[in-house]
Amino acid sequence: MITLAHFLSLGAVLFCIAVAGIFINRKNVIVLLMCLELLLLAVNTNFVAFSRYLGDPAGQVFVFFILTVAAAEAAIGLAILVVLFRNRSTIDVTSIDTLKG
Amino acid sequence: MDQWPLLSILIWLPIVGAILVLALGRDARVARWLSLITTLATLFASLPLYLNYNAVAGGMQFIESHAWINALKANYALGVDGIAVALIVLTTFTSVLVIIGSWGPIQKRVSQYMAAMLVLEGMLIGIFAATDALLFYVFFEAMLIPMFIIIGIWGGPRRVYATLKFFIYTFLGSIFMLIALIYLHMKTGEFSLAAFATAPLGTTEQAWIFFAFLAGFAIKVPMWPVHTWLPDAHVEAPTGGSVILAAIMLKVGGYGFIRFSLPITPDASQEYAWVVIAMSLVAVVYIGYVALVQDDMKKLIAYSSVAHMAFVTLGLFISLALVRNYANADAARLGIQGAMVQMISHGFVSGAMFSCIGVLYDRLHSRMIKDYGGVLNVMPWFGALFIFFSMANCGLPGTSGFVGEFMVILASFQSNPWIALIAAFTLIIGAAYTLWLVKRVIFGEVTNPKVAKFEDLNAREWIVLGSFAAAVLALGVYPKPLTDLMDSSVLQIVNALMLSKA
Amino acid sequence: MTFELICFYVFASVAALAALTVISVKNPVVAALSLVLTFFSMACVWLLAQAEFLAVALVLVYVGAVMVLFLFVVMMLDVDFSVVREGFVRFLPVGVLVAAVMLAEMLMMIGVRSLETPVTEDPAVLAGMSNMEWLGQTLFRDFLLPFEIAALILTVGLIAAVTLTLRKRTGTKVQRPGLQVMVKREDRLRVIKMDAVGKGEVGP
Amino acid sequence: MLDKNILLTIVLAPLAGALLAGLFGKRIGRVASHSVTIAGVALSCVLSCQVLYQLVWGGAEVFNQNVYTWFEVGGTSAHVGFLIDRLTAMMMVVVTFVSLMVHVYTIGYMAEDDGYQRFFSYIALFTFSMLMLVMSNNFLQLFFGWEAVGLVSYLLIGFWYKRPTAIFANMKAFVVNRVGDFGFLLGIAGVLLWFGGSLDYQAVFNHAQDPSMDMAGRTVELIAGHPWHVATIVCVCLFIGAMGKSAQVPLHVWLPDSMEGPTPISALIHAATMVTAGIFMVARMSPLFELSETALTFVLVIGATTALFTGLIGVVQNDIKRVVAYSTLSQLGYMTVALGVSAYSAGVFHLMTHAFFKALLFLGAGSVIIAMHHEQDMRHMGGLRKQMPITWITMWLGSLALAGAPGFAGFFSKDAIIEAVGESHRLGAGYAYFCVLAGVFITALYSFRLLYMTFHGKPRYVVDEHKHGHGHDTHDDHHGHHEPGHLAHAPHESPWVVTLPLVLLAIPSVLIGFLTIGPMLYGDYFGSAIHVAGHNDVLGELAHHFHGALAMTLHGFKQWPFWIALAGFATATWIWLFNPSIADKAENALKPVHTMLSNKYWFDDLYQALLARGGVSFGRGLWRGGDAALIDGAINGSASIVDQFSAIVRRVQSGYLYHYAFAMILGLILLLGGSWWVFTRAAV
Repeated sequence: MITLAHFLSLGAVLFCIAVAGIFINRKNVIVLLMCLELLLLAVNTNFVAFSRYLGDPAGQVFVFFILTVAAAEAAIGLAILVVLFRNRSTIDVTSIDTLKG
Repeated sequence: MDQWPLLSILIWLPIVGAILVLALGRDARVARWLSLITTLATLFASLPLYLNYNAVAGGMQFIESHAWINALKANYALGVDGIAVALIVLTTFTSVLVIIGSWGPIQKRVSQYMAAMLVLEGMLIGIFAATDALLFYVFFEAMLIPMFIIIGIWGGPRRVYATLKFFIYTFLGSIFMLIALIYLHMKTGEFSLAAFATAPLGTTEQAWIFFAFLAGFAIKVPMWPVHTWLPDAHVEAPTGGSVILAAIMLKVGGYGFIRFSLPITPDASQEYAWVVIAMSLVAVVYIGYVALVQDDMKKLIAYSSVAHMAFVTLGLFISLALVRNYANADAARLGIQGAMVQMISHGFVSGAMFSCIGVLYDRLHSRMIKDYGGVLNVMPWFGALFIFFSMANCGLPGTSGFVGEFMVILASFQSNPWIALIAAFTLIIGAAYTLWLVKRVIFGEVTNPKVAKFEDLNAREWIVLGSFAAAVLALGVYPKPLTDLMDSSVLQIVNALMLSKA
Repeated sequence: MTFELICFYVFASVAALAALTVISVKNPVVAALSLVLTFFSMACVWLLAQAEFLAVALVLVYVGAVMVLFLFVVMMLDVDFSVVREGFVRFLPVGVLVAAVMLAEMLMMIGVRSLETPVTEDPAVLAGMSNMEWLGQTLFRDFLLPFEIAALILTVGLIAAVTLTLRKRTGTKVQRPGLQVMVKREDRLRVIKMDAVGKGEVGP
Repeated sequence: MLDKNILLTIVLAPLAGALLAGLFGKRIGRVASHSVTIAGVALSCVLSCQVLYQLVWGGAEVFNQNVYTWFEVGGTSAHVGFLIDRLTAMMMVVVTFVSLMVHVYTIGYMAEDDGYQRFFSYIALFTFSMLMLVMSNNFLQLFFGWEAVGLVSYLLIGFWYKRPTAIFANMKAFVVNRVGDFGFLLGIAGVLLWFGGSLDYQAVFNHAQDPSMDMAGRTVELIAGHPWHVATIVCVCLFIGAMGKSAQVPLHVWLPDSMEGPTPISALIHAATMVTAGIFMVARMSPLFELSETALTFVLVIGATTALFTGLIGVVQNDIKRVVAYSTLSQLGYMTVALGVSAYSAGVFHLMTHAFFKALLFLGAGSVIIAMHHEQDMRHMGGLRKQMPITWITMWLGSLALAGAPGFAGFFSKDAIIEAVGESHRLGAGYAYFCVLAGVFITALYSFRLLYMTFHGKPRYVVDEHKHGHGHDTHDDHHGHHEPGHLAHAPHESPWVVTLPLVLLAIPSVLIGFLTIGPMLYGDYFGSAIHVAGHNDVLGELAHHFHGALAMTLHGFKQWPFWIALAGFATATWIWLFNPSIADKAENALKPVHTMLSNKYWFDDLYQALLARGGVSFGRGLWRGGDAALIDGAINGSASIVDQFSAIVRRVQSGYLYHYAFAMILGLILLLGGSWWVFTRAAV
């Protein structure tokens, strides 16, 4: 039988993979964005699981919203990326340090 | 007239004017004239306040009240008693002169300067008219912003230091006040000052609230030893800013003591009156000596402001001792009246003194005493007015400077002659530092060749200094209209002081 | 071990492996395609949790739209990926360590409370509705305003993305028919009065 | 019945003149300026005489009425009002008459000065202030007049505001006067507190004399365990005010320096009227002073000290105006001594006679100064009697009056004071008696020394005719002598506007004492205006021996003071008329004494070092140490502590996004670990 723990563990695994991805790909914005999507996916999985096990549709509604926001974020993120690349010919985030105090 | 929301008009008219000035004032001339018209309109709007205020009946009049923040039971509640009327008229009067005085000296970002002045005027009137503690607090804090801008943009070379010091100093004090207000709100469930005044409070509570208020208002007054922001702010502020700061903003502190400390925490005020009295007396002597050795004219006048404002706090708190310890209500009224007259008079005198220094500064761009000397040779009329205001500054009878000091000294003698003795020391030290200033700046041979090229007052400066002189003289020769205006309001305060709240 | 559980494990391991690929491969195109696989597998897992609508939406929105966008960008930009992969090895131990510690902690947290969570019936079935209807009732009744706001955010995002990438081109020439039509004689021709004879200057 | 409007006119006419001349002086010109002020003061003078006439012969009641209320707070009210009794009326006449003379005189004296209109404005303003002072019916207005005359005095001493000495002197005068006012104000506050809560003279005096109140016996413990009589406290405080204004030791230092002002105001303000305000005030407050024996003793000792020791300084002065100034100090001491032995009438009487002859002496000195082209050093004068006979004669008359030659005005008043002191049994009366008798000798000595050095002997100046036109067209304060004792022109008699006032003042200087001593001193001229307790009434004792002015004059020849004065006259004649070298020998022989006197007992140096320089360094210490170091140090210190702390914490804010992300993840790990720990414990 699938228990709540299964879903949560899967979410945790995905989340940690995404975090590790952020760490090791700290220069590549595209992969960073992908990792962000993975993080959101992990969170969404938790939402779905809890919604299912608590019988509350609000959780799934939230997933819906998160999907919306994530899609918007991906679109804007990629747009920024394009502008960035156009202006600096690189997508290395470590070189974006104008705001560093 | 009762139909008109006169107080709201007084508060918002300058602010609407400020918006107009900002919107239309791309041309400096338009900005100046528009501001002048606005302040004049406000001044005329404030006259019915004085004329229609029923001084015999006393109490709060011209009351307005609208729901503001329902969740907190905070109201947009306005009302004035005689004391507030006097201060509001002082504000509207001074504002006109400040606008006229800034006509020539301000050439940079004129519309913004004028707008800041107008907003400041509205905020100050709001402070004096608010009968709701939260509304008062909002105006009290909002007032800092235009002043901050005025000093920070049009100020002298060290303006950043001065503004930060000014802002943080005063803000720190008012934070304590806000905490006290929140506590009182928790006790009473509303923000009305009348409710605060009648709320029963234990002695410990009162003590905490009293010191919170003291922190807020003592910095504003400013009392020794939290006065050091004032000389710096004055030195860096443009002339108009200095005038408003000295003439009106300092009065907010004294007004706060009257509106908050005395009615809300009478028992604690009595218990700790000695603290305030001691601070005031130290200020009279200590600040007098410090003023004596200043090389910068503005600093000198700033320090003398501190010494003069010490008489306000002395008068207010000596009357507590008189009411409670000696049951001498007459003398207590004298003390509070003296404090009030001193506030109004100091508004005129210090405003005039700073305007005078502004006149000199416009010509030489220096505030240092040693750069001047022999000004009387080239500017006889200015010299005469300067001497006149100096005499008012050292409390010569016949000028307004005398009235308040006289009343406060008489009142404090009735509580304790030694206090009066120390307070009366101002006669000597005040004369010493003021006349020394006159001697070095006005009298003597012209030593600086630039001074020799000075021209006497122009029409604009004449209007400003002449109006101040008229006010100083009128109040000095015939103070009765002012004392009558405030008398029944003062009586109510004294009567309230007699009742213990604990 | 039921069939469902087997399915779960299969989908879950595919998703996890694909996710690992996403973060570790050199070529971002491969990474993007792996991400598609991850999403797809997760959609299947969601189906197991009877969240049919969301599972379908995930596939449509992500696999269909967002990931295509990713691929587009990746392929369009001429990125030198060897540069951006610098430090991959250097940060690998830290990343793995952090991830491992976090995973361990999370699993412990999950173990504390949720292992014994009793399995309940599908709430949508209990309510006598399909999952989509169950979700739709909530979404359009209780969350109508947030829904509208979300729609607005999407629109803003759309416009923002377009604006950001919009580029004003210089050096292009266009006709302006309106101005052409409005032109008057005076704009083109100026009649100057001058003396019939010059001041004795003769041209070369 | 006196008319309020007339009284208002008396006060306001000079004010109107002052305002016209002051505000529009440049526009209306010199002649118009002096015309309006003189018209104003003359009107006041005539009306004052009429008021005096009405009071003395017209049977008018004492006028006591308020003009308007200044403020009214609770039970305390302050008014502006007039109390006109015979004391006031006499003062009004003296003030307006001397003022009028000085106005006329000024036309000549200030003729070449740029500040002509300003000067007239000031002296008319002074007349207004002084009238407000003497005509007041309450303490507030008294204080107003008190300070207002101080202000005008300040402005007039600094009239030549380019001279460093003048602007130093005027500031000194004002500040020293302020020390007195400090006491005066506290005295007024004391009156309000202890004498019935009113500021009106009449109410206060009624309260003081009310036997049921026993004000003489009432005490207060300002220092626990030391009961002090309230009357003593109040009277000493009030008298400190008088000490400032009437230049009594140790607050006398401003008066000699005030001679920096033009001579007419030395006559008007610093001899005849303003400086006697203190005497007038104490006489006015006689009902209060009578309550306190201690305070009167204090008055007596201060007055006696002033009378003798400041006179001594006068003997060594060489500046003609300073000699007269020190003689003024000394005579003020005499008046104070009279007050101290409860002989208020005698004090006021001397005030009046002194006003005339001292104004005369000052104006005469001024006349000499004009003639000498603003040379004031007597060592460069001599033999002027031939060139300026009117000045010479009037100065002689004035000096005789000052020295107390029998029959002259000063004789009656001074003799009365000396006799009153001799009659008194008050503590300190013995010391005072010695001082006033010794003072008679000193007075004669310096008076005749002045006359001889100025008018007799050989001229000690040189007339350089070739320097003609040099420095003459510049105005007064540029009266630069290239060398002392060298004149551009030969001295000659002054114009009539100068000599006329001299003559007009000489008449009362000679006659006024003879005419008025009877009613004023021994009659009931003052009536209820001056109150003397029965056991203090020394003048009442003396009245038994008084058989008319003529008898007193004749009797005067047989008295000690006459012989002492004669001795002084003889000494002066012997030394300065016949053997001028003796003066130098005496100076060498008595070197320490001479040094002490030349340095004015080092009072100025002491004050300068202790109060002025000490005050400045004290202030600097407070400013640097208190404000800058302590208070701002604490404030800026706390700010810099925050600053330093922030500088450390700031390093965490590297600005790199991945640092923040890392921090977030670390935080997440900690949070997870922490909550796991909490949950497992809770589960157990």
